[in-house]
Amino acid sequence: MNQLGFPLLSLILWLPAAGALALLFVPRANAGLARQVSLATMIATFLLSLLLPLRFETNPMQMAVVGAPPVMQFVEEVPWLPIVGATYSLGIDGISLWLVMLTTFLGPIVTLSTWDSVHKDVRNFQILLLILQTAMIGVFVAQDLLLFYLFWEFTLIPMTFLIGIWGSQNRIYAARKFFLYTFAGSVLMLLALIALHILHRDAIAAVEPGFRGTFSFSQFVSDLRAGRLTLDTTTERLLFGAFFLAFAVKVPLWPFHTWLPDAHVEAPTAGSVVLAGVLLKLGGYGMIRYNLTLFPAASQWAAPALAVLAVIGIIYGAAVAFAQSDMKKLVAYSSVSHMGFVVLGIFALNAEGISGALLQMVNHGLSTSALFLMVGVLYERRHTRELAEYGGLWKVMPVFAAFSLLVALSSAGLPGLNGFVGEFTIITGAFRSPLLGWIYVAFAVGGVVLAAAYLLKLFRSVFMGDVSQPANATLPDLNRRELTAFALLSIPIVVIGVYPAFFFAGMQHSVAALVADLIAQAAGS
Amino acid sequence: MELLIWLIPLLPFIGFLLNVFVIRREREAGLVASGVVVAAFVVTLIAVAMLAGMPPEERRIVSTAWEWINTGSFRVPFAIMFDPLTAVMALLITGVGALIHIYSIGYMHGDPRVVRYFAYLNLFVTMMLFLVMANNLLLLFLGWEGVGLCSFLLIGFWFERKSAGEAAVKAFIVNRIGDAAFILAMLAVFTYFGTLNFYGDGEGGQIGFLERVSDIAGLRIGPDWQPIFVSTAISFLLLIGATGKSAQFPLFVWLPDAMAGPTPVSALIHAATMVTGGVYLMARTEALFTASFTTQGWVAWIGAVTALLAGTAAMAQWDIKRVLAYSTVSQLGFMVAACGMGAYVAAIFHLLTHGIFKALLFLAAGSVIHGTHDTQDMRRMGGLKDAMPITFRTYVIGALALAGIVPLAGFWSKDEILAHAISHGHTPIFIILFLTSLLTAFYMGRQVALVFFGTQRDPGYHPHESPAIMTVPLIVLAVGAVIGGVINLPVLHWLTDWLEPVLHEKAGEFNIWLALIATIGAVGTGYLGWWVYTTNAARIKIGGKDPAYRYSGDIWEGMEEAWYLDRLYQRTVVAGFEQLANFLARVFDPQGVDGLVMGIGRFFGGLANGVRALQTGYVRTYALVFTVGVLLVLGVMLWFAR
Amino acid sequence: MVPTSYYILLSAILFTIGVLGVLLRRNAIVVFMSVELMLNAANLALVAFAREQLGVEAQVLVFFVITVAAAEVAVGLALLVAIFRTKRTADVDEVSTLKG
Amino acid sequence: MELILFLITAAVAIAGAVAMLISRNAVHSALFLLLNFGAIAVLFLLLRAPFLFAIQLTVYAGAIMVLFLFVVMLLGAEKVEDAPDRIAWQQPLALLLGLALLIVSVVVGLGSATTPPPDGEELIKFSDPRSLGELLFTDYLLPFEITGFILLIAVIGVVVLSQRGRKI
Repeated sequence: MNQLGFPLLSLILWLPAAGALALLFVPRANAGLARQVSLATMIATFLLSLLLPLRFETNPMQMAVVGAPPVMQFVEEVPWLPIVGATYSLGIDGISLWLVMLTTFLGPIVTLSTWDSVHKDVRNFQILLLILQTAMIGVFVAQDLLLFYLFWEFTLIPMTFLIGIWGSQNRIYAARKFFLYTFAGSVLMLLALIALHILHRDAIAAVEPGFRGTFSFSQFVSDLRAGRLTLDTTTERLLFGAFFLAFAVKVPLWPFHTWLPDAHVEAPTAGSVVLAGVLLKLGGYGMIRYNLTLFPAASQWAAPALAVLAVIGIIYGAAVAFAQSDMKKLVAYSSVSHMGFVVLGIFALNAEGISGALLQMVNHGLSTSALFLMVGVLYERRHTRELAEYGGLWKVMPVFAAFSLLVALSSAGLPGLNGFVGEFTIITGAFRSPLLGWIYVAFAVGGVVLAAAYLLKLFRSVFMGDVSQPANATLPDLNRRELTAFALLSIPIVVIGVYPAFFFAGMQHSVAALVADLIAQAAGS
Repeated sequence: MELLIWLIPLLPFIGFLLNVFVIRREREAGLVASGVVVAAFVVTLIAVAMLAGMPPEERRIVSTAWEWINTGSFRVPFAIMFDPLTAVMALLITGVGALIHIYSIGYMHGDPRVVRYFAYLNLFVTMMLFLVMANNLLLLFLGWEGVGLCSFLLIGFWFERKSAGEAAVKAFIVNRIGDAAFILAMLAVFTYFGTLNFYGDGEGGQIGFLERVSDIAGLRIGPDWQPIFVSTAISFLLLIGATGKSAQFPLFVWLPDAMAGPTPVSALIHAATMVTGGVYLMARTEALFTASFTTQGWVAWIGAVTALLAGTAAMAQWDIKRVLAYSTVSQLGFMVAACGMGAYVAAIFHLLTHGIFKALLFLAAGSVIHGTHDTQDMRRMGGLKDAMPITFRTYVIGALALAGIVPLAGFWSKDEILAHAISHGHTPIFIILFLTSLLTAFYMGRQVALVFFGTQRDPGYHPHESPAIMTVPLIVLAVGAVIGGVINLPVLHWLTDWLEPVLHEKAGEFNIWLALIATIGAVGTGYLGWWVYTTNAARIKIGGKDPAYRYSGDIWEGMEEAWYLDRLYQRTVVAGFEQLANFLARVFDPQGVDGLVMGIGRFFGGLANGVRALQTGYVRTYALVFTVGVLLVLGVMLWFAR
Repeated sequence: MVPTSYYILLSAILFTIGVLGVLLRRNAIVVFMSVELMLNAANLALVAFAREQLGVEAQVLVFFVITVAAAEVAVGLALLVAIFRTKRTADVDEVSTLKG
Repeated sequence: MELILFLITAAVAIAGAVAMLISRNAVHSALFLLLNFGAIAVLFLLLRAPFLFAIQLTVYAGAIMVLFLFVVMLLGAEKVEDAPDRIAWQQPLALLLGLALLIVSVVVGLGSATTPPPDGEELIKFSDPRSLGELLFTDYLLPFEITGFILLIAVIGVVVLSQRGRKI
């Protein structure tokens, strides 16, 4: 159903791209104007996207009937490749609503951070950022599998250039590794996509001849539920595995995470913020949207094993983060640990787990972006990321220290801030889920302790102690731009911590529908 | 009435916000901060008065502000409550808190970041009030960790000092370990009771889990070879959480180091309020603890062991604040042991009196430090009784109260715990606790002798009495220490009756013989301690060994290091984790996982090189390969055509 | 009537000899001749089947094969001459400048 | 009777091929190949394809072999293979492959030729060149023209390739 008359989602989707187009006309040398145009587009996209939660039906009329496809809102559908049955169809539901908001919210902040961090070839940098923004929003709103895959691969290109051109020392290696690693993962998904398409087309063509097959996600779901398309267990598990691998590389789940530290260390600040802020969420979103909805039986089967991987990721990420001497690597591994929580939440396969995972993705997006901004601020002033180089900055940069403390604590999961709400709901979900026992939770809670350990180590070595290095003594505190960026980020951090009900209400209906299907499938199979 | 109880935590929070965003000058910060806490104290008094007015069984006001988390079946309201137990705790927090705020104005005068100090102090009081007034475990946990955060900020207030930074981080992480167990306990409670609320919210809402503890009487969880009662599991996890926060046996190492923070902080956080959080938690959820016999045993023994261990350690300390820190750990041991034995009222009573006289001792120590230009090593003090008369007198009163001499508050509360121990047949614990009370008297006598008697060993400073703004709170607290015992005199039992609706306990009868023996013991050992350190005053050198070292040698050394527990943890747990982390970060991740990935890349590279060898350039080899191709195709055709 | 299988057998033998010629001999011209031999073997098999199936089209095909073979030989030999003029040898192994 | 004739020609053809392979002298191998082509032409006759017999003789034996002889004589490349074989493992592997190829092609060939050769009325019509002609100039007119073109291009190619001196 589309509440509004005009195609809002397409507008939000293509506005950044239009901005990129406009930037082409800006003369290359004029960096200032390029930044202004890009910032203006980003802010416009965000303001436009504010319409989404306002007009979003928290409990649409259709009840969560088991077997009905997920109820999409702001739906747009235009035939795109009829011979294959692919349609340009957009739509969001509770699951993707907040992730789209996160993307559009981070947009202006990322552009704001480029003012100081990027000095060479600013115009192209902005163009790449805008294109990346379109690609990311595309992934969340696409309701057609082919369109989804198109945007999914498309996000790689600008990101690889961002790392490859504007990165630091061995950026080429990092960019190449990032591209190949993620691409290899998602090629399997393409295979599964096509297999699903063909299986579906043959199954339906048997009934109604002349059916040319389709890629529309809701059609797949309704046919699967109605039994028109049945996958035997091995095929379903294979398809599940293929989809899962692509998302696991992106999330990054434990064994597939080695590209993340290299990509983060080499990426420019803005690149890191976008990479950590949104790109990691594509994997998580994909798992919930595609793995759980399309292959519920396989999810039930695979959940315990994947939860083990997630828990290893939590502990492993935290431990390795603790041992890092490079700030960016520390924050990168902290993302591995936090996203481990998200995957644990997803594969708890119950309402608390999944909504906790969704909220934790938004939280992680906010707090890790702030952490990377923090590292960026220090890098621009001292051009080094080594912890040993810093000390006693609390006295030199008090405002900066205050924000960093807030962000570090939110990331460590202090109650009252956003991190805790997400993590606690995930742990509750994992504890109550029939598939996972209390042992998973015991280790996950260990992860919470380790999180405090490495984040406080970061905070202590940068801000506490006396000003050992003379260079640190004269560092200027946050300038106006950095201040607004941090302030903008800390508002939702506190708001989600104190009043998450608003966010949970948004995702309530879709998660309930998803969980109902999962239970029905589990009971059925 | 509901509006009123919301005011209690909100007032300090407003003070916090003002200090953070509005106030810049030191004078205003001090006044606003203290004023706000005093106001909170007054409001608490009014609330208590109104509560007293209500009939005993209805003495509970529950007020929900908004729906905090509501996803799926997991509903947690942001709700506070006010019942007799909370009232008593709130009185202690705001009362002692107000005095400490006033004292801080004087103590922290001239510190460059004093505005931020008062902001943290106000935030601490807010969080502590949330902790005691929460109506569900999650909000209690919010206060719990909030208090941990404030202790991190306040211990690390003078972050220039390396020791302060490390102590702050250590405190937070050790607390976090306890909190991890606390989270698990919350999960178990939620799974087996469906709600985290202590009590129903009045309007027929779901009744809290404390009223339905009987539901889980028979349930067992855990592996089938060793099934444990659900109630045991939950209460044991809560116990671990409490040991983390109230610095009991396994997790007490952070408290002595926390003395690196300013002294009023140690008085407020590490004597009166935060560390009592664990005891309050056990008292609040006593229904769970009494339901499982095994955990009660554990609680009692942990308390007793901590008391003894910390008592011995306190005897051998040189730093004036570390003595009091170990003494706090020891007294907390008393309270936890009391909870373990089911004497919750006695525990709360001791908590209150201890809160008063320990805060007094810390503040007096602070004024000693303030007067001697920040010297904390007792070996450099001595003979300060003439220079600082008020501090000396209040200090002695505090010391006597702690030692448990008859008229003073300490005696009554400690005696009640010991009486309960005997009457309920916990003789081994009684012996340990009795022995510890003697040790307590000894080290207080020692401290008084070292600090105030003899001659001033270090001429480097000339001591002066603290200004009025510091001594007035001392006097008020001293009065409190003297008359504190009246709260729950053996005959009157005000506190027992007051807490009856919450803790449902009957008053134990007064054991005269025990009282006599305890007092004689305390006076004796106290005098012994004082006598040893005044006669041997000459032998104490700055930086030298304790005169008692000649008799006991290594034992004394062991006691000073609190039986090397801290070093044990440092070497095993912390160092072990660092090695593991380094191994994973330096070896396993780059070579192992990454190696695997890059390995695949290299493997295909090798394969490609192999194939390249075929390109010899001779036409005939190509022809050869060509023929092989033809053969293969034919072979396949044959294979399928057969 | 001679059964077709005999012809096929014969053409197989001739074809193999042609292949051996290509693989073994180093003289470019002999290699060329072997290729022509292989072509003829193929033609033979083709015609044998044509007779069996009475398919006149096969003959048309053979006709075309022969004409194209002629064109091919012409160009091939021209190449050979050009190479010979520059390298002064007809040995196949000498010509390995395009080494991989 | 026809069988005997077939056997003789087959033997001649194989002998010619083998001799072409073995002979050191390029000219001898060319002549042996000529013999082979003659044998194949006779086989075409046995297979009732007289027109092809004629074409084989005139085009293949006549034109192509003459061209070969001409080029061999021109280049004087009779004695070429004196240097030892450069690639050591070429010889044995080639023989092995040849053998394998033989076996495989024989098996494939025998497998397919199943129906017995027909005779009588259709066979006569089949062997009549008129039917070939009709087909060639009706259905296959276009390929016929194309082959014409190919020949033309071949000629131009040869002329261009044998340019002396002028750089293309």
